[in-house]
Amino acid sequence: MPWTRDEMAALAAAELQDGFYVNLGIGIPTLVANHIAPGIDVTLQSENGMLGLGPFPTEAEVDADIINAGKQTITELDRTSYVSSADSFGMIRGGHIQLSVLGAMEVAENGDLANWMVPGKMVKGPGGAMDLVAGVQRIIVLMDHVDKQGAAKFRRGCTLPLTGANVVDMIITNLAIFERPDRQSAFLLRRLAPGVTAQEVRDLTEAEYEEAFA
Amino acid sequence: MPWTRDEMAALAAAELQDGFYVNLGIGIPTLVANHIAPGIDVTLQSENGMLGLGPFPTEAEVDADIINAGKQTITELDRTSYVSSADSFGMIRGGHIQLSVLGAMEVAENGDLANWMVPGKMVKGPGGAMDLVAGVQRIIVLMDHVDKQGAAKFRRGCTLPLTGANVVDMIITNLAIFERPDRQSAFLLRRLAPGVTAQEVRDLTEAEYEEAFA
Amino acid sequence: MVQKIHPDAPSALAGLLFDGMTIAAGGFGLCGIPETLIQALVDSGTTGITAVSNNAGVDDFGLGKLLRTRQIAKMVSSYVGENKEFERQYLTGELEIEFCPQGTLAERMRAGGAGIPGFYTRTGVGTLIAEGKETKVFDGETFVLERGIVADLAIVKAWKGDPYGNLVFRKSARNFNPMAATCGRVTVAEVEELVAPGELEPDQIHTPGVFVQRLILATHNEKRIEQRTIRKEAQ
Amino acid sequence: MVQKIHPDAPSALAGLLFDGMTIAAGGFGLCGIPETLIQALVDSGTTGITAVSNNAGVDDFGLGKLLRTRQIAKMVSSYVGENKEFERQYLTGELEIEFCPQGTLAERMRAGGAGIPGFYTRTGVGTLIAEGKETKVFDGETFVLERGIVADLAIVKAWKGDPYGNLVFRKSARNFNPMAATCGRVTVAEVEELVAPGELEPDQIHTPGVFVQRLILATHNEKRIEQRTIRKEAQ
Repeated sequence: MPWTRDEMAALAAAELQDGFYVNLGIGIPTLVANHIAPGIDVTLQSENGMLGLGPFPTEAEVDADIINAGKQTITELDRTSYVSSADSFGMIRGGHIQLSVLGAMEVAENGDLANWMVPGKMVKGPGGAMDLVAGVQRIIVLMDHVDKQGAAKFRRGCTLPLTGANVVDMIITNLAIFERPDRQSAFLLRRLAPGVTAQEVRDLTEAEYEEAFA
Repeated sequence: MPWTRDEMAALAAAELQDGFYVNLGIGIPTLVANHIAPGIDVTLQSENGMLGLGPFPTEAEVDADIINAGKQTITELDRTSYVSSADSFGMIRGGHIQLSVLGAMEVAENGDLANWMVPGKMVKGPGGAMDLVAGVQRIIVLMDHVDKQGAAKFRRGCTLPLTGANVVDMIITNLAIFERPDRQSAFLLRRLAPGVTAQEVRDLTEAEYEEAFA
Repeated sequence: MVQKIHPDAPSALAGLLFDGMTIAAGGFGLCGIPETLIQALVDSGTTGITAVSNNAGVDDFGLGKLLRTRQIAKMVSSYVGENKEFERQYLTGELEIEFCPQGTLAERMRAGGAGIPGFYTRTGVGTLIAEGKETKVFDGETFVLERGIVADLAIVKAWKGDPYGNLVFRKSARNFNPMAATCGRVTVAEVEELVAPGELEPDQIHTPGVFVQRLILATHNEKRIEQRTIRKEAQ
Repeated sequence: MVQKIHPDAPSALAGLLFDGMTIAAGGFGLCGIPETLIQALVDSGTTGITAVSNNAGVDDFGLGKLLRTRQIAKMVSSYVGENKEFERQYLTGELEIEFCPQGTLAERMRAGGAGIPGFYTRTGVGTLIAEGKETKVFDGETFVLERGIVADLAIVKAWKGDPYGNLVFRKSARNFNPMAATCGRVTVAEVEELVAPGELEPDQIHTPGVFVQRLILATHNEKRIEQRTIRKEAQ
């Protein structure tokens, strides 16, 4: 049985370590915040210029001047600080953020990531994704294993324009977890969703990888 | 009769316009602040990261955390702001400061300035002078017309290592004022100190210049 | 003392506008955008504008207003997703767009304001964004050269401002405003609150007055929210 | 939560020091220098240090203390005028110096901290400072390429700090401290005052805690004044 979105988010949350500064992308990655283990203290960063994101506000707490990078209203914590967007991306580009969790359209076996444009469709722009994958120490991708047409999203090479070249460290899909020890290495299949077989994953994956279950 | 240091400072002060942001170098240039005309509101900048310098403190006002670029204790005004040194030089390099008044060992007829090192002597470093001459909109040099050995300081070319190439707009010495309309033009002799003749200035100057009295 | 405070937005923009000009604007999404000055730009009729702004507003708010009137010829932005009129003009070729990664855009505006004509970044290397741009290897790694941006005019929104042009921003409404303020040849600020000289703490001024040539009291402070996300009281 | 506050300077530096390391330090002249951490570096005996610092202190104060004990092999500075021991070591060739214009040094530290390996500046073009460095022409004008600096360790002095490592600086003691804090692979801060979580206003934090791995309460706060300039009361 494939993992649900919440289970995928929980698997990503298990990668968080105490004291980490973390940037969560829009969509499923935002769910990661709901699954952080007790005793693990993590500071969430939002690239528009907020460090230390609190939960969504109550109706009474809504403040139009407190939003995250998804333009959602949000709240402060006792650790919160605001900076300019230039200083915020200084944190990101400078390698001061330990982990980012992002969605993807495609990931290639060499770690290339595509998640910002589909030729022929209206292009909305890269936003901060290119900066995040270029600067953050470790990049985890959360995505469905196949697209809506059933095509593999973990591929030999990306067919879509890249967001970053050789930037992905870990892939969590609804079927499996792939990981590599460093960016010179190939991806390893580390874990299968309950009831999913290694052969099923092989059949639904275009990328080359090795099996090395954790 | 040559101008005194205070008269030279007053001549430089006459170049200040209402609303200017100004950086004054160490030494005679600091005297410029004492000669600003009534009705001319000028904001002094200090490159260590202070905008809006007040006067020296009284004994009771001394605060070790409020110093100018000459490391002198100073006071705040109601307009004062502090920034990091990176942001302070952003103002300077970015051309946001209208005028800087600096001392010089030598100025060349092409606008080159030398004021930071003498080969064979202990070199203390350029400090912020290279940034100031490279970034501030207009550079006025205050210097004696000749050095202690009687040699001309306004020269065909600088003999000392440069602080900046083609950066000086106006030279105020104890004998004369030279100015040029832009950095493609030659310097013009604009004014003589009382009792000083054009021939005397010509004799004590190595640089080529034209006479065009104001 | 030079009077920086103007009575209204048209007066603050008087003499600064011309067709084909480049305007940098602060704001992220609809947060921290100079609503009053944008309306004045609409009213001015200035056309052929190159707008340097992280986003393009929505159809009837923010820079979307200037798109609707076709006053903008080109956008330099990182993300323009929320705007149907934008999409239409872009697809018909009426509007030019230069996409720039968000952090690169922020840094380009800061660089322009700080006299840095170019800098190298890892962001975008190996992607379409780096195509046609120079690259350089530092310590075995490839970086792309990005250019500083200087705009003819910058418009920013601040929380508080004093007569010297010192500005303080509020929370995440700070975003691109400080960099926009530095990269304008002339910068006009609108503030929610004008305060007396000396009321702003010198250690807490985000944008020193040297960067702000004119300022007004903002009269448009709608502060529209794009994604109103709420949690239940009990949680 | 990771405990950033350490009981004293030796504990805060434990495990971070090695001979031949690069250390970036905040401060301008003797203003805003991390006095407590400098003393702990003296006590540590670490040698062969490359010190990135705008100035070199005076003979018996600031980085001058580390020069006296010959723990510094190289200085990257803009101005080193006030130090006789420095002069002696420099003239005998015991000490290496890399001069860097003050604004370029500040920007190099900021760039290193912000993941920018190089940037172009007009500063120093046509002078000894640009010799051996690449230049590039932008819009008809020549600029020199300067490199970002990343240090093994950064030591900074702040006014207030909280347990998350958020820092606030005081007046012109801010100077190089914010950039130093960003350019250290590890950054240790000493603060005059430790405050409780939430006491620092989120809009007024100069250095967010992400940049500060360890902090201590400063025990050395002499704040020596280099040029005590006074005006008459009556003036």
